[in-house]
Amino acid sequence: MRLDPPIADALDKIALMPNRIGGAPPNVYFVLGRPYEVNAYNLSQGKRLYAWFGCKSCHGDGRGGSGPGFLDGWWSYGPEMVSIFASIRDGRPHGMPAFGDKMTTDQIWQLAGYVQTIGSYEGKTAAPSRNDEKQTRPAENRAPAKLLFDEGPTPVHRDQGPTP
Amino acid sequence: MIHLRRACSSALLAAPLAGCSGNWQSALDVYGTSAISLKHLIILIVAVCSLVWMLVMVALIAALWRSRDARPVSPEPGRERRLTIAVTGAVVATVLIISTFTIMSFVATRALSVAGQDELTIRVRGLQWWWGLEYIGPDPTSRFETANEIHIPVGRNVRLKLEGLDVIHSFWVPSLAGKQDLVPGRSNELTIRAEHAGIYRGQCAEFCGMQHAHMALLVIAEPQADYDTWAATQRQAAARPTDEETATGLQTFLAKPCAACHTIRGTAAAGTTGPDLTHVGGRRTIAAGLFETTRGSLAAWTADPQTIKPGNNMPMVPLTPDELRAMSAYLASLK
Amino acid sequence: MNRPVAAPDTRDIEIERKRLTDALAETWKTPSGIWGALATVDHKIIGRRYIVTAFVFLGLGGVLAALMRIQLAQPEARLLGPDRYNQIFTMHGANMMFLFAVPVMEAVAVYLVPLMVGTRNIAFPRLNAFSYWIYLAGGTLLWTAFALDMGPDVGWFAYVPLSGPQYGAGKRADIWAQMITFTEISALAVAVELVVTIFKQRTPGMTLDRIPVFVWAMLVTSFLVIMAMPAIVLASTSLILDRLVGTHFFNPAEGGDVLLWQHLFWFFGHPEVYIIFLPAAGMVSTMIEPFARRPAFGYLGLVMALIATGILAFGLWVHHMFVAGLPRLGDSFFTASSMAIAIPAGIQVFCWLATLWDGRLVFKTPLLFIIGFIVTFVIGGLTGVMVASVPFDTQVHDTYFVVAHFHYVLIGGAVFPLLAAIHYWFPKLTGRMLNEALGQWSFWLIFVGFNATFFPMHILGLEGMPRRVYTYQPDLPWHGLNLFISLSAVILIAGFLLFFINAFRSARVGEVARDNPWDAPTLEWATTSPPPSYNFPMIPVVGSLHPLWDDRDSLAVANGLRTDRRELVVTTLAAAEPQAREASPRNSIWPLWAAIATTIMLIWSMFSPWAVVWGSVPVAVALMGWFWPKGTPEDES
Amino acid sequence: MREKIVLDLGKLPLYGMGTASVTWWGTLAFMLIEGTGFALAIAVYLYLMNLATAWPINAPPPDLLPGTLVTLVLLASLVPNVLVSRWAEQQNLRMVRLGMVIMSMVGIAPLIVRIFEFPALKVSWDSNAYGSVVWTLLGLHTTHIITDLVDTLVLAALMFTRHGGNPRRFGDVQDNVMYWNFVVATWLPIYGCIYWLARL
Repeated sequence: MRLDPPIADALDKIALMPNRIGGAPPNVYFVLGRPYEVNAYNLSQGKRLYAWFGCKSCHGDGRGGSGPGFLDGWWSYGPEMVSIFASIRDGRPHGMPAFGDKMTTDQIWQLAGYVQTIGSYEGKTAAPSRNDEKQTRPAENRAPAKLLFDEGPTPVHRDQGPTP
Repeated sequence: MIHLRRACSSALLAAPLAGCSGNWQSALDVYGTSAISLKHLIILIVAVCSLVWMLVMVALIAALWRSRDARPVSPEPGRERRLTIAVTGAVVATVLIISTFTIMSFVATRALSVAGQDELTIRVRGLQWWWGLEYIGPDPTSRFETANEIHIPVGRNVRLKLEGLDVIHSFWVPSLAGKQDLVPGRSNELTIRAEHAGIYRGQCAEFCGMQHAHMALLVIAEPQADYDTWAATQRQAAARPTDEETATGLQTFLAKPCAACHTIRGTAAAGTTGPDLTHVGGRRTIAAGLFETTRGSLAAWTADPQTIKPGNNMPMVPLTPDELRAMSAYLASLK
Repeated sequence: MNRPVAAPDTRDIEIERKRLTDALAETWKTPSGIWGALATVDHKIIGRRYIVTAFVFLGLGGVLAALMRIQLAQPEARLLGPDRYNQIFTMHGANMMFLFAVPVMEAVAVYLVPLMVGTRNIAFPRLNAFSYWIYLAGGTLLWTAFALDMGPDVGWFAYVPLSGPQYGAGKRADIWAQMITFTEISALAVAVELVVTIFKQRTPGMTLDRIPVFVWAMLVTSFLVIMAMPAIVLASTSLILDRLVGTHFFNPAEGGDVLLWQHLFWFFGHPEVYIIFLPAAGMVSTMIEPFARRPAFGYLGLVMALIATGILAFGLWVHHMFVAGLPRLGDSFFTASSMAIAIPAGIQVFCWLATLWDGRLVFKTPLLFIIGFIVTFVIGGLTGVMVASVPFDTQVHDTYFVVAHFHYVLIGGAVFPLLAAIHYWFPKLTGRMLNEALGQWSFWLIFVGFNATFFPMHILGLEGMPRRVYTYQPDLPWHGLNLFISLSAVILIAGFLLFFINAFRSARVGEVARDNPWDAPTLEWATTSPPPSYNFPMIPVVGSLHPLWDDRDSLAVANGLRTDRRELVVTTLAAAEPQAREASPRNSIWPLWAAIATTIMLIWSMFSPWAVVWGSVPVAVALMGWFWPKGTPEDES
Repeated sequence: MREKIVLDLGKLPLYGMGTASVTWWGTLAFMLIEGTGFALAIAVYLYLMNLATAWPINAPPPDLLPGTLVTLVLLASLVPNVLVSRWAEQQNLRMVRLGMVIMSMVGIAPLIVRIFEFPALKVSWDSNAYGSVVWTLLGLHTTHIITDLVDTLVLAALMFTRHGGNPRRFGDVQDNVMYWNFVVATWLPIYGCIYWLARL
């Protein structure tokens, strides 16, 4: 719940490739045991942040809108956590704003973990289940990407498939 | 103190018990119309029940005392008959008391709804772990938002529209009225009415997760004129920074993640996830009743909310000491 | 069919005593060694196991309670964080209700009911073995999860939406729900066994009006289990479905309802209280006889009160929801029914008082606990009447007043009689007496400690302290009483420790017990302490409610049962006239396999719905192994 | 304590049938448990229906055909079922063997139709609470058909072994018959709920 400031600082220092796609998270991320991918609390907090920070207005429930969707196996910048983290923190061309000044490092990681989970083809044990609201698609723990877009355009970007 | 309380409680009597309390969150220290009548009911029922218990104890002690002499044991018809009569009598008395209680309770239930016209309506939203308040007036301009501190005029009926926005919470200000749950998907209402001016503390009474223990609110009952002044202030936008420090504070607030979750009317901060901070400096407490509002407590809270209230939804935002100083000065100035 | 009709020499007619008991012992024995222990279906061994396990869970739950009291002894203490505290109070409640209180009552019944009705084993003994393994698996699951920081943190009644898919992250709520499934399977199994044992295996002559009150209480309790547990099955299943596959039972946005959970939970949850209390009341009615040295006054009234409580128990669940915003008129109906249940409770209390009044009392530890029970249970009952009143309840609901109330009912009303029962039946369980001096010490410590711990909580509740808070602020006037309570809890804990020490010590070196050390009137005292594997060398025949008091020199028995197969008498429902010499199953390892297969299926099903499909295959295989005839004499007809 | 013999049980039969059998009572107790479960599930259906402004929620009423077909098959199955019970009472091994084979097939038939019943609900379990409750009701009942079918199959196999001639097995067959009657009986209110209440 409370990330010590030095750890938060360290978690902020991701190593991105020059094209800002892919890279490596800081070592501390692995030391902590990839908490933003496997910890159910972080993922469910990520889901709340997804709603609170208005991600829905562009990305909908994950199927996209004015922004790209996450369920179709098409990751514009790759499915790695660092890429998603960088997209949220620094923004991306064509309209993705930077959230680095609106969210803390901890929150960005939580949100990144959740976003990656939406597009996952395998339901994670720790993934959140449905919300108490109108149902638009199967919840993340049931791997909606697999249910909804199994025959989607995956082959085109096989190298950037949904499972990191 | 402890001995005094024990002495009061040991007799299971409500009357001395009431004398022992004297705090601002108690079902026995009452200043609201329905809480007052509830206290009468509580005292009555507790008194009758205490009497019943004592009678049973007298019978028990007498039975134990009696048994010390050695008598023949085989049951004989005459004794069995007398016992039957005694037991039947006790059962009949039980039935009578129970029926009386049921009728009393039924009558008191009807009295729970405060009579008369509602004069003020407030939407109370329960969230993990704070209270969102929206005063609804006759016209849109008179509505305003605040959090965790309800001001009401003394002697007026105030209707609370209770909405649970995430999980179930329960609105309970014992000195004013009994509790009522805020249930997601259902709309409950509660009418309260303070007979005396005062500050009444309340607390969420339905387990709602990690920080259920720190989800308090204050109800401040004040004379109509004071209430009107307060409401007029609340409708206004936030005070503008008056000096350099508070101006820096506002800038920091807007530049940092703070503004993404909090609204300060009159500035660019328009987040809706956290409490409205337009007049946070004028509220008596922060963090849902956790601290008295001072510049120091505001700074402490902003600096490390997760240590103070673990699990709450406010993240720890890295701030330099200067930023923290400026921001707490600014927030404290939002009267 | 496959064998010749039983030759007369295999029956217990006119054979020498030693040969009879040797033959019976050979037929009914539990082989020594681990395999024998795992395969046994002896109700006494399983009952003892059940009791010991339940008391282990009591101890563990007590540790949790102690942790909570340390945390609450002072305001804003930092011993436990909110996350850990929430797990602890949830674990305490769930553990005490599902792993201690209900199982321990059924455990005592598993041990005693067959003895009290004079039969040789419980009905469906393999189901009995299965139910124990399932219970053990459920308890292990819960505590393992807690040790891994995955313990449920949603309260023992796990209200949605907090326990639902959106707010209950991770598997914590699923662990709770599935632990419920384990305990309800085991409770339902035991309930079926008890109902059938009491209906069909009563000894010849034990007509309905000659059934000991404890047995009556277990009959009513078993029906409560049968009628109430399906509600929680349905509730926990729909919760898991909501969480796992996205159903919408509790989602208001899609036509579900949050209060549906509360209705289902309390439709089970209120009878649950009587599932715990009725056996205790039955124990008191039965134990009071030897200590008052007269029959319990008002047998018919006592039995009718039990039945009336059982029926009324289903009409009160809404009194847990008085502040949820249901229509007030409906609430008033439930006020009336909740108040009405005080009447059968009153009848029993008055009958016990009349018995004590007229009796010649023997002040031994069990009687002390019975007296302590009357003192405290009446308080719990009266506060129950208080919270049954809607307006009263709006002030005390979900406060420490309610915490005090239900501890008075559950500890005062059920644990005190249970402790009396352990002291009373200990010789029958172990063959040794509990130490009387230590017993009296532990009674006084527990009685004083309990009242000093829980009585002040009434006041705290009225002073506005809500329950389930992990701390409270220093400016609230609660710290004095809280400190007092925490200190008093030390006395209570000391009392329980003394009881445990006494039990351990006496089980090994206690005074050896005679068959009937209390001069009690019921059948379990007609056999040795502890009873042999076949319970009775010859089946007793009873002609009254107090067979051992009618004739203190001799016991009427029946003969004609075979000694070479496990055989017991089936009698008619009301008149208890012999109908058949039915076989009772032999030891079998299959119940254990079935329990393991079921455990795998249930735990797996927290993670994938397909577990129900694939996981049920091994369960089916195990059940086939269980029921497939093995050609033993028991299969003859 | 001295024992005095007052009763001789030696002449009693070695097992009991019907109400003299503990298994019969046990089956009855389990039926009571499951019956309560069904009743509560139906109560949940009615509760949700009562709350909803329109019922079914966002879905057409289910197709009548598969459900009605299942109902007819189940009702028809009562005839061989009752016959098996009668043969079992007469301890007629040949006919019981035949009857158990028939009942095994009769048990499979509704399951095959049931496969088409789920899509005929025209709503998914995760669409809304209506979908959740009808799927649960149908699933719950399907579990019972499967359970009894497995029991019937095992018992049918058992009848062809050396254990088949044991009169105990006839008692088991009768309990199985009773349970199948229960499975059919519980279906009727569920059928009424799912198919007809949704059309009111």
